[in-house]
Amino acid sequence: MTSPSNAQLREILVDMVMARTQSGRLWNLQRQGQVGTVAPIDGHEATIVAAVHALETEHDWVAPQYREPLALRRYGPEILERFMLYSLGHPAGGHIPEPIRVLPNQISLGTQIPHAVGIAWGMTLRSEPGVALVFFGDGSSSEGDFYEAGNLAGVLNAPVVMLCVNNQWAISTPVHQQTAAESFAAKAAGFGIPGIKVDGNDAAAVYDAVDEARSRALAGKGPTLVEAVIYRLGAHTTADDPTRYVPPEDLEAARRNDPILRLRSQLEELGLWDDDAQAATEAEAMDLLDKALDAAKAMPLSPDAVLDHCFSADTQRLERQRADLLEAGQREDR
Amino acid sequence: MTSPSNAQLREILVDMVMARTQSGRLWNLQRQGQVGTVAPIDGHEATIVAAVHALETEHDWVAPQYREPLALRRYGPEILERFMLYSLGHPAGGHIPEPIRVLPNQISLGTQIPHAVGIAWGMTLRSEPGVALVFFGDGSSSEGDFYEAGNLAGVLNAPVVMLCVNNQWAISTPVHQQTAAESFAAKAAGFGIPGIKVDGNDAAAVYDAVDEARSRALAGKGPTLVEAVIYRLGAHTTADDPTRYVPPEDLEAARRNDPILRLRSQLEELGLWDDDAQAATEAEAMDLLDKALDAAKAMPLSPDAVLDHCFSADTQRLERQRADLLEAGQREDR
Amino acid sequence: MENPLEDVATSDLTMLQAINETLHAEMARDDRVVVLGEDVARNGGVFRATEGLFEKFGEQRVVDTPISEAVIAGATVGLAIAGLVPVAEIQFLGFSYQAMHQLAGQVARLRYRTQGRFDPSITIRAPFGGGVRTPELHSDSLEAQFANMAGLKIAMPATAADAKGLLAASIREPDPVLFLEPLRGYRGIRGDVPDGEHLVPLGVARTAREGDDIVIIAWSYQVELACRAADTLRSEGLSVRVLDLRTIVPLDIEAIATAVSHCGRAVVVQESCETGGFASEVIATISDECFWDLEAPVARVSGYDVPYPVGMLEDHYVPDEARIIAAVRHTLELA
Amino acid sequence: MENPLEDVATSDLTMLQAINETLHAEMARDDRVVVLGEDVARNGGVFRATEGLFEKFGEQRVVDTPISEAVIAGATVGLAIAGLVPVAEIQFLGFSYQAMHQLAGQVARLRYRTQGRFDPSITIRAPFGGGVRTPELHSDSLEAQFANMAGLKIAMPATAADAKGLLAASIREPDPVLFLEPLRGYRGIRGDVPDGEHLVPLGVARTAREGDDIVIIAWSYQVELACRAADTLRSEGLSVRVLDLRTIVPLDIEAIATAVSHCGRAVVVQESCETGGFASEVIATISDECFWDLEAPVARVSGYDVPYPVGMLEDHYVPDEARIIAAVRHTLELA
Ligand SMILES: Cc1ncc(C[n+]2csc(CCOP(=O)(O)OP(=O)(O)O)c2C)c(N)n1
Ligand SMILES: Cc1ncc(C[n+]2csc(CCOP(=O)(O)OP(=O)(O)O)c2C)c(N)n1
Ligand SMILES: [Mg+2]
Ligand SMILES: [Mg+2]
Repeated sequence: MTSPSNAQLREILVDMVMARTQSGRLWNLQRQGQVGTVAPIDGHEATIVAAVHALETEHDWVAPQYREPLALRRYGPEILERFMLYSLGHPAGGHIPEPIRVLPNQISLGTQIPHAVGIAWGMTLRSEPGVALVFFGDGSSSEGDFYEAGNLAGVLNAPVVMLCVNNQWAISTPVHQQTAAESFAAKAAGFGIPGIKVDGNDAAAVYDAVDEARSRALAGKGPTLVEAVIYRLGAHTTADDPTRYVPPEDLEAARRNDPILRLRSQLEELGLWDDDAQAATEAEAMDLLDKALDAAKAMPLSPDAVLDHCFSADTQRLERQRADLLEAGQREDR
Repeated sequence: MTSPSNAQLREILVDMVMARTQSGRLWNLQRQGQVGTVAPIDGHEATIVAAVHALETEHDWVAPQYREPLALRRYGPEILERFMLYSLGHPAGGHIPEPIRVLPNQISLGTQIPHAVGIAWGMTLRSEPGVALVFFGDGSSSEGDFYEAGNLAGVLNAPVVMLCVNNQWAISTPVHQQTAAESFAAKAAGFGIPGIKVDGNDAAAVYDAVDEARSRALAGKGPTLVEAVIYRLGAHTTADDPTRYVPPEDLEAARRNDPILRLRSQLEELGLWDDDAQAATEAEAMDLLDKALDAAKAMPLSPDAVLDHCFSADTQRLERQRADLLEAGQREDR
Repeated sequence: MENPLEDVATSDLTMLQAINETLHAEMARDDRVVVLGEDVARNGGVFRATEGLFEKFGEQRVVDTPISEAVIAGATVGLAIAGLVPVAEIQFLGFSYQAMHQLAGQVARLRYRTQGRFDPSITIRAPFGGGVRTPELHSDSLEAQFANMAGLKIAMPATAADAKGLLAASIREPDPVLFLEPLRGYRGIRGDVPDGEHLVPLGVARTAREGDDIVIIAWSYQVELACRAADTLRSEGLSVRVLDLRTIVPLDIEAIATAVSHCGRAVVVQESCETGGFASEVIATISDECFWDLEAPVARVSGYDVPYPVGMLEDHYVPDEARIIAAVRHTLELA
Repeated sequence: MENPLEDVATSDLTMLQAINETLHAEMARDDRVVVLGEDVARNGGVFRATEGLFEKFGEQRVVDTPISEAVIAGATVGLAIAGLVPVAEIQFLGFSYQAMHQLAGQVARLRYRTQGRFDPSITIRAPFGGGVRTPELHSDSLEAQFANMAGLKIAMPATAADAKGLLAASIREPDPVLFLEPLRGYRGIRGDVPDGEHLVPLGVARTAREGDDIVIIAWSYQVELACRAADTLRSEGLSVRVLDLRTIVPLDIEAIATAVSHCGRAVVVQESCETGGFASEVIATISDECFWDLEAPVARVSGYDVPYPVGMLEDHYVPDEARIIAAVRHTLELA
């Protein structure tokens, strides 16, 4: 097991600050009607960024839920570019280009966990030296897919890291109504695999846990379930009003434990971060986001793109529908 | 916790012997083409019978998988009568009459577990003093329904007893390919409920475990997962050829541990059982089965019964279909 | 059975308000009614359909479940067996796929399997339908798939009054009902809703517009679009009838036959993809019942045969007034 | 693309043998092909469809899974992403309900969601269909439900040769294919199967019987019944065409239109319940394509609108030759 170096921790903080800055900007853009629903990242940065920094991007796959994209910068600038397309509702937002080993957002909760197990299994069949890391929420852990996938991963000894991002809430449902289990890590016993619970606001701890899980997986020792305990600092999404259900005192306490403040002060003490670094990173984040958004807005889209990529080639029915659709367009143009 | 008295153990043995005898007879009847697929009970008798003897039939519900019916005699002779109808493929086989608190067989693996949780939950809402006992196999435990139901039961603290009948096989799949978990009882940790592993060939141990789980549930302490470890002594069903996959030496060892032999010798030592008792019980079992089968065969059935009980009353479409069906019947009669 | 709205006191409500009020009324009326689902209690549902129920009826009868659609549906079976009247919410119809084995295999078959021993008095509510730029699987129209699962009734109201009348009837119905609520209708459809008791029987279609030249057959939000199209065409002198199916199971075959026989021409509108959509069933039914009265083929206006698309493509996918009008004109022009 | 059977060496095989041989051949041909499912390895499948694969290709490529249909389907998505070509078995189609969220929401949408980044080269095999007295949910014909889930192709062979040709094509296809095997056909259908490479393209219907008076449109085992009916009626001097759809998605619309336009009359046979069955889609398609050529309404012969029934009632539910013949006669008699 290797702990992250200070240089790595600094890279992690950069990505964390970028993610939070961009998430806040997107929130505002949503309010202005410029992008679709946004799921803010506040509070999740250390867990997602540090986990991904423990991976080898060339070999390791990431299967996100939906809150992660802004924190997956390490996999390349294309992630942000595609996420802006996604946020606009452009179909190309789902196409993360080769050879980037990141799946697009998953809306159907828990369904990406079997995919990750399948990828991990497939990599062993092809003797590829990688793992699949799958993110899912405390809420998603209640879906049958989580359990079926964890159980299969255990039986197959698949090189998968199952990372439960326990932000204490699933929309309005608190963890104690999600499960009576002692922890989400405790669910690993049902799969016969190790379960580790870490402080998800501690970037180094998350890095270590994922790094260890990854090493185990690569050594042929199978899957690990990691629970990262954090707190959702924002709303569930732009469509949600958390004041209806989040106790203000809990939120206050959680804010004092903000993962960014924590890593910042640690790096500030080491002289690796300061207000200028913060401001510069925020400015760059805004700039990157605006550029990506502009590029996304400039991406062309023809109406009949709605019919593309359903199948590898149009069926007779799709040919007829394409003709219909183009005709309807012409009617409107008239 | 109350252990079963000797008198109770004797009643349990009677039901066990009846079940095995009738199961063997049904197997032969299937071979003669008289009844449909049969799932033999051999090896499961102690677990099922003893579990049911720990219940109060007036209040407690039983949700079986499909191997149990012959061992549910304690709930009344109607169970056998209906099971004969079921074995013939008569629709009335699914109708276990009021007020018997037993659900019909469930073919879709694991789906009865959520039902049992719903029943248990419903009983608490209605302040009824009962529990729901649900049987399911080691194989069925891999379905999402098992986990989702167990997790919900934990959250709701529902008075349900989840009894995993671990007979080591799911058709041809051995338990180590079903899960890497240390045991099926270990899966209880994922639900935050107690998990107990018992020797399912030991009727008293099963009785005690279910009795304890039931008491806990009635005391408002919530669900329990009980794993009863046994061995499937017969084929999966009449459609299966276990010689393709069951190691003969394992089967031999399991036969030496036959739950009926075990309880018999215990009761024989106490002077409560002998060859005559055995022969008389077997004879009665055969007699009951034959009578129930004859009654089932005499049960009338009209062709358009196929349309009954889909809805509480025929829809316009069903009215048309009923007319069609009767017309088709008339064509054939001509 | 249906109250003519003229004779009763009414309130102007959105469809969402009508649903919420009906849930309140039915829970007050029958204490066996329990509401369960994701975020239905303290949060009052992500669309506020269950708002206030938790405060009024308490945590025993209004229950937030874990995110487990299969066990939400599966538990309703057990609750019904135990004598309760469950009203479950699937947060979006697209996530009923997670519960399909319980819905199709269990909820729909409890009565048949037990030959009437148990009444599956189960209502499953779910929002669905497009036009509001939701993420994937939130908009999908899956009614045709459910219609092929014998044993389920399927209510798809198009007005606020019907939302009340059909929901009350669904909850009181001894058969399981899938009650589908159009997302665009929650706030986008409003109208007079009878105060007090109001029941609309399942299986009785409604004539939303009178007309003689052609009939548009629709259900749920598409009735709204069909009415707009009919009104537009009326101003051009065309007499367009609109038939609102209200429930697709039971299907009011007689109402369809009467309308189509009268008009001789028909258009069916649905939001689902074309292949295997419920419009096909309507067309097959028309062919069975009144082929000889048809003066032209029945047109279908549908989504296309692709998954429900992302936001920027939605408007090219979802049938709109223009496409309906084009189909009506086309059908009227045919020899 | 299709070999005329006269020119090639053939063997007389049951449909089951054809499927088993094809799995052997495709696994030998492409080492990316992996087989997964319940009891597919050492047991060779509960019907022996995968017999011998485990022995020949080993435990890496032929894998018994836990009883978890959702993850069987879900893992195929991951395997395909990782560059494998998964061929999964769902032990009975009725248990695909447990996997519906993965099949409809994931397998079917991987290409669309990723706009072509990944090829979902996934084949899901499942036996289904009645007539063999199976327990509940083993017989259900769910093809219409899948046909409404855009993104899935659906192959339903009716002959042993097509079982081979369509299965080989399905496995090599870059789109996901649901490959449905009729239980009654496993041993009940046999015939000449070309030795060696034999591919039948997805989306091309087959004329199983030539004829001019009327066409019976069917798929899977119902083609067998339709052919028997056609042969019986031929002996009475009627010329009955039989069109075997082979795949319902893609649907060979042109072949349907040609056959119906030629004959002017048609009967569609399906085993699923009537409402929302795929026959409705065929009828709607006929209405779209050749309404003016129709001389009578297209008849449907279907199961009824109830869950697939228990053994003693099965024969009253499943369409048989007599019901098909009656529908043909009736349709021919109509003015
Ligand atoms: C299968 C499914 N059910 C329900 C939903 C609706 N839904 C969207 S997000 C959400 C809560 C998820 O909670 P969690 O997994 O903890 O993730 P978080 O939002 O907290 O990051 C729900 C219920 C969904 N998207 N998919
Ligand atoms: C959902 C579902 N998947 C698959 C099957 C097919 N099947 C019938 S029995 C069985 C094995 C069940 O094993 P287990 O639960 O251990 O019960 P046992 O037969 O050993 O008593 C399988 C796979 C089914 N009936 N239902
Ligand atoms: Mg959460
Ligand atoms: Mg077993």
